[in-house]
Amino acid sequence: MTSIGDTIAYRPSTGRRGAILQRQGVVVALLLLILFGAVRYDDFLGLYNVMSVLRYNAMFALVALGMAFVIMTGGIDLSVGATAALASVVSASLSDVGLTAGLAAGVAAGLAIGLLNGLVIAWARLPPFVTTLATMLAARGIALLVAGNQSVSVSWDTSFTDLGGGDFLGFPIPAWIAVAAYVLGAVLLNLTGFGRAVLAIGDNEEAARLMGLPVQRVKLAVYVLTGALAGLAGVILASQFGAGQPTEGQGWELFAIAAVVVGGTLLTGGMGSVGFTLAGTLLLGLIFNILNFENGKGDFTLSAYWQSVIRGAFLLLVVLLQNRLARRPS
Amino acid sequence: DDLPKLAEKPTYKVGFAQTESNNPWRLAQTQSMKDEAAKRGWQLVYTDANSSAAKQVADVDSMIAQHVDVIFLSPREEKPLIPAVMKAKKAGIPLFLIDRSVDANLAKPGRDYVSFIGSDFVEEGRRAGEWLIKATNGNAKIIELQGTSGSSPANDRKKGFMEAIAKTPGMQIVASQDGDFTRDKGRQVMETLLQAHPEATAVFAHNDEMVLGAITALEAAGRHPGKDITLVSIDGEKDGLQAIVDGKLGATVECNPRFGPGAFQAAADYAGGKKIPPIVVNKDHFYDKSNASESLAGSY
Amino acid sequence: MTDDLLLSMSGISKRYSGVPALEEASLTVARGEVLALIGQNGAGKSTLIKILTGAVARDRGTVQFDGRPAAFRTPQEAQAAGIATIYQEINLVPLRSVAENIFLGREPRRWGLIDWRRMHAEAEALLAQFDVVVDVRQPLSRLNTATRQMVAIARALDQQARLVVMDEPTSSLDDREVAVLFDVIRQLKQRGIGVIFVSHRLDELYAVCDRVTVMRDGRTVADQPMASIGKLELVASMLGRSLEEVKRFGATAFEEDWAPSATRVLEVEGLKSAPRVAAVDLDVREGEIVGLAGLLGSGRTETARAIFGADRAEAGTIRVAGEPTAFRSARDAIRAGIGFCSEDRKTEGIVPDMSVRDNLTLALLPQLTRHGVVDQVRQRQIVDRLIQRLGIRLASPDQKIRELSGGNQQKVLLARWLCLEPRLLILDEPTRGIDVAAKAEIQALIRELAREGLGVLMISSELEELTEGCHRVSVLRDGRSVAAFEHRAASEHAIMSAMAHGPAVGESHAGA
Amino acid sequence: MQELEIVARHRRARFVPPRWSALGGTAAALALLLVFNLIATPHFVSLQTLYINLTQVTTIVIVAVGMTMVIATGGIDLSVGSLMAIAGALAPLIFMGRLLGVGPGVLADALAFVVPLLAATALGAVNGWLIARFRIQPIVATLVLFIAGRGIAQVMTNGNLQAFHNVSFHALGLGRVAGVPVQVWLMAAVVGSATWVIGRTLYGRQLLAVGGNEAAAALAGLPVGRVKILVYAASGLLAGLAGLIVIAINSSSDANLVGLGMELDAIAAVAVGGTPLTGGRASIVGTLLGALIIQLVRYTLLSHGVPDAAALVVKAAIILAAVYLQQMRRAS
Ligand SMILES: Nc1ncnc2c1ncn2[C@@H]1O[C@H](COP(=O)(O)OP(=O)(O)OP(=O)(O)O)[C@@H](O)[C@H]1O
Ligand SMILES: Nc1ncnc2c1ncn2[C@@H]1O[C@H](COP(=O)(O)OP(=O)(O)OP(=O)(O)O)[C@@H](O)[C@H]1O
Ligand SMILES: [Mg+2]
Ligand SMILES: [Mg+2]
Repeated sequence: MTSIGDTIAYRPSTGRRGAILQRQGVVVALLLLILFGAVRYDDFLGLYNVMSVLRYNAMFALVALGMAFVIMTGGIDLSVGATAALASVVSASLSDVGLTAGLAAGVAAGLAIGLLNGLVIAWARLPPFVTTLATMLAARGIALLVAGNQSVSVSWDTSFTDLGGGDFLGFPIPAWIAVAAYVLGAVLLNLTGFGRAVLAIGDNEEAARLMGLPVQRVKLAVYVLTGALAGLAGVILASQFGAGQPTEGQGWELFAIAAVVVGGTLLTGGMGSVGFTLAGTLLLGLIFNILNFENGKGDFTLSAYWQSVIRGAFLLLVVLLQNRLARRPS
Repeated sequence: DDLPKLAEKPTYKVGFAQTESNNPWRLAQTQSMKDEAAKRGWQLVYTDANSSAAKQVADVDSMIAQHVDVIFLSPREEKPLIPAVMKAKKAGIPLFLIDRSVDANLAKPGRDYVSFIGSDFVEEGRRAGEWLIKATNGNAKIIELQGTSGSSPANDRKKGFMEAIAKTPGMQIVASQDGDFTRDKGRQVMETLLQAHPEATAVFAHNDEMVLGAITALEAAGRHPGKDITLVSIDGEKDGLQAIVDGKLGATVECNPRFGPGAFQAAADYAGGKKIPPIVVNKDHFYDKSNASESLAGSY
Repeated sequence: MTDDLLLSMSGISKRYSGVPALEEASLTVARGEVLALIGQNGAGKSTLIKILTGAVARDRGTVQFDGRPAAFRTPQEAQAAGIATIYQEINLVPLRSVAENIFLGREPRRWGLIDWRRMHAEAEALLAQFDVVVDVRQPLSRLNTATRQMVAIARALDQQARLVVMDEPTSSLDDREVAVLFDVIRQLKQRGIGVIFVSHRLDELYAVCDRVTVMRDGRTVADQPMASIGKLELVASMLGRSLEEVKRFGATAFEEDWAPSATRVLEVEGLKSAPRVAAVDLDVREGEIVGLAGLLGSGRTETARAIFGADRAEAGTIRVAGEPTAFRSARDAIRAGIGFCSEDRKTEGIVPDMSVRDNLTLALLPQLTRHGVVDQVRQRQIVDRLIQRLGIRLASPDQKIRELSGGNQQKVLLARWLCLEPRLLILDEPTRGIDVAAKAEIQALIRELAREGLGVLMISSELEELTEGCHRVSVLRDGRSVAAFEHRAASEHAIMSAMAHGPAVGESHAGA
Repeated sequence: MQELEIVARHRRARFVPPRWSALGGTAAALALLLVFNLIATPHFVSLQTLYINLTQVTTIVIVAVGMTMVIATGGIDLSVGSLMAIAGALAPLIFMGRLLGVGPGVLADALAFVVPLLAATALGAVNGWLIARFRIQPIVATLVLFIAGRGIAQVMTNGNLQAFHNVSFHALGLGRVAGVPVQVWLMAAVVGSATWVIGRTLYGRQLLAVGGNEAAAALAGLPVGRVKILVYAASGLLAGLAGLIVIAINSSSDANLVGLGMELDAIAAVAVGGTPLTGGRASIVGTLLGALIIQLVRYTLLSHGVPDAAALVVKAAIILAAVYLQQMRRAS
């Protein structure tokens, strides 16, 4: 996606100040949306709704976290949704052995796809967009083959389903997992050499290489990480819904890309934030919830079609809002 | 039993969790639910899962959060929707499954949800198979156009059809490919399969849309559907019946989408304390040239 | 010397898609020695360096470093072995902070995690050693080219290396910064560290270098003590010409003089364009070359961009041929007869994958087009004519421009504007990073064009180029016009002091 | 000047490879597939096989040509499938008289061709405008219409499948001229004119310059914004045309399905055809070959009864292999 230049851009269109404002844009939008929901719908901030929204969106948060890292290196990963589907199938097939086996198998499946992506992109130097487009097809195909074209039941006798359906300290376990992943992700990005290398590579890959950074290894690691996170999301998918679903996960990649961009990460790489990616995910995820509540209000019924139109318009609105904020003279 | 109760009220707030809205059948189903709600003056909370089982569970969650009285769920898949059924039960909301069911080993009608109202996909496939055996005197080289890989109607219709033809050795499937339940894909797949298997004498499509695509492909290849090749499919939509009237399609098994009246009545009866049978199988028609033209007007 | 040998490269060959870039090149550096590596554009200097550091794979040849055979496969390995490199194009990451750019890959840590506070403090201290005072938390992209170059130097020198390689570190530095750099090089020398120093400014080599290696067409053609060879001999050796041939033209090609006409093509008064241009007054007459001098970051480039309409002018008047103008885009300026050659050839000049032919006619194309279709016959004629006129050396006009040497790329860009027959040409650092021969050609060309009536506004950081080549020199400081000198009325010294101590107040060094 | 001639150093003339050699890998892959089919696929050698493949690939080629130009400017267009749906939904609404109130007839048919194309072009231009004016990343800007566009088409038709019998559209979908399907002529015309635009016209050069170095193009006075808006408009127009063809073949328009997943097919064709996703270069013929490869792979797998799931894996492998070969050729 990004061109690999080896000189300094004259003046990057978004400086750091711009990016920070952009990111604040997402928080402002998120708060406004929550406020809107709270005022308009009775049970919107009810415990049940909050918990189920968090439980459901944890999967997307994990996928978006991986996507954020990939995008920060200037890459992209279109295979995350299919990878999650594959992982859900694999982990479901092994769920009768137990949670650990299912979890390990699912994450390993994601890791394998990530490894393939990383090797092809970092060593064979194929463009990420095409590479992950291909592995998206491949992962989907493998998932369908492994699953025999239908959903694979998980075992309800082991603790496997606790991972997706259980609570810990009154808070959904998938949400705990997502929170932990984001904390680790933020530490990784901001407090380790690896994180800095990720940003440097996205900023100017050739320069990063000449500065002596292990570019290929970092890129490999980022795709592996993304694959593993998608795998984890797949395990949660299987565990939460009680089945490995080879056809699930379509469009997750675009959702994740949108969430990452809305979270203020530069699509060309080199600048990004872990925390605001979470805000971006919640922002986009809440839209579905809000639309369901709107239909429940009964003033009028929004068909699935109108929902698409509204979601598109909303995305445009948020992106334009960011644009205004980023351009506002100081 | 431990099924949630439903109090008698003049009006209810009911949820209808639709799977997707990308084919005429689903549209007709949604319309029927909406019409019935309007007729009874009940408030309908309508959600659309956009072909995602996971989202459908989240949709049911948001209905529970909104304290609906009854949930009608048209589950996208058998297994992944189990959590939705269980959550509704736990929240004390009676739930009816319509048109597709969930895994009977994990959730039972009359115990975990009130009842399943719908068609039997396996039976549909079987009826199509039986008709084809008769129409071809037990001798056919069949091209099968399957529904979307992994979807339960595709799996079940295939299963029923295979069961039906298993006992007749002359019935032979020469090619079987995914046509994605769509007219365009059905046409393209048919075009290609016809090149590779010009010897085919019959087509079994998992739905009418694909068979209509196949007819276009056959005609473009100079074949005469209905004369030198026998076609059978499932759904009974208007264009399908028209094709029967035109003599191109042999027969189609109805899969009626008009669930509204039956489903709402079941809920009303349930509130009134009537015993609801755990499985209510729709009476599906069978259309061939004997009855297609008279049914055309009332089809969807 | 042999026992002191730090690095020896021999028999190095490298081909790019079958075309040789290096053929049996060799090079040695002793401990505590500063080696000058020179050659024309495209001679293979940078390639040799990249092979040394593992940034590029060699086809053949051996490398001995510190007495042991070395085969670095990545810059990382070379760095670990004790080779620090400042590459030719500033290779830093612009969106990251200054401190990160210095410490990337070896960040100070505490408990395994980056210790930001220490990193910032150390970065500040390190830059202070180079007389650079900036906020190290800000992104590198906020700094001007010179300061970025100093950051790159600081990064390399902080690595405790045994060999420091500098590929044209001074091309964007002014004299003061060069002096600082040379001080540092002398210190390195004392500590027994070897240095490879590449530059096209031959004069400065004598100040620090012990020995010189000359490359031509991918081969090493000379290797001598610096003191034993004169400048003309160096040039002769670089070009592969006899001394007599070289003597026939001077160091710069600006010699005779002529009087410009009285008609003004450009008048600028009180130009203001945030954030760097505050109040600039300028004028250029037909047939006149006006130089624009100033320290790095004094706002010369931004002034040029504002005149050309590439940036917005907030205040002031710009008149072109007497007409007040307010260009809103480069298109407007081009229509009014102005051309602008940017200082950054690579990111703002060439379209790398396009042919020389299309690059050259990029701005002219609309005039070569009838009903939307490019008249290829006319295009060919014009391109051929200019290639000949400017002496651009290439295999074919259909070649991609990125395959050309820097000097020839620059000539193509000049040709891009000349074919429009402009009345005013703004040249921002037209000879930066260009070898002596190409530089002389370009300077002669500028002069010839001016004599034919073209007005030229030339930005340059080389005072010699300004004092010898311009009719007048206008000096900027902190975005303000602070002085103007008639031709040869002022010495380089006078201009320099105006650049540094003009009437404007405040310390201006080091950009941000 | 004369003195300077002395220092003129003539570089070794270098062999400049002809442009088509970059297509060698793609062409070889296609040839390999053909040979395989000649040997292994029954009934492969027939005019019918040729026409089936050509008609099936038509819409991908038409959309991919637009995509090639968009990618050449360094962008990407995810909205093509949705624009196909919108055009496909509009046409029957118009000739069946539900929109614009024109009764069935020649005028209605003409409008049914023109209006959807205009609408798709205009929406494409909006994409370009968002990208040029607000500097929104192309992938995000076109994601908006990717999501909303299909919704718009569905809202227009209420999601209903519109079946129709229309002579003009029937001709577009299934008619033949000189024995060759009309759509194939259309495809040839699109490929031909795009090749001409890229190779011969001012706009073609400007397109490549903007993709090759936007800052340089702007400083050379090129109308960068206009170039971008135009290219997305062109992509929209071609997507609209493809949408009309799809509904014409099927004699029905289904807003839910027309063009679904087309963006990925088109991008894959462009990539396999050797146009780099980084911009600055465009190979229309390469894209045609790339699309033909993908089509022939699909045909081969289908006629050999390979199940859909396995076909996905094979398709992935072919895409990777083809792009890898391209890369190798370029590097060597
Ligand atoms: N990546 C590349 N691909 C193809 N050719 C290249 C590449 N890099 C360098 N070359 C060619 O190799 C030759 C040597 O280039 P090199 O950059 O080493 O020259 P140099 O001596 O550093 O010149 P300069 O003084 O302009 O920096 C040139 O002909 C150049 O065009
Ligand atoms: N505060 C800043 N914000 C953004 N960019 C800056 C800033 N300061 C300097 N620069 C960059 O530094 C470069 C030089 O600045 P400027 O054009 O004002 O000075 P100049 O006299 O032309 O110096 P130079 O010789 O480096 O071109 C420009 O490319 C500019 O983008
Ligand atoms: Mg060099
Ligand atoms: Mg400058």
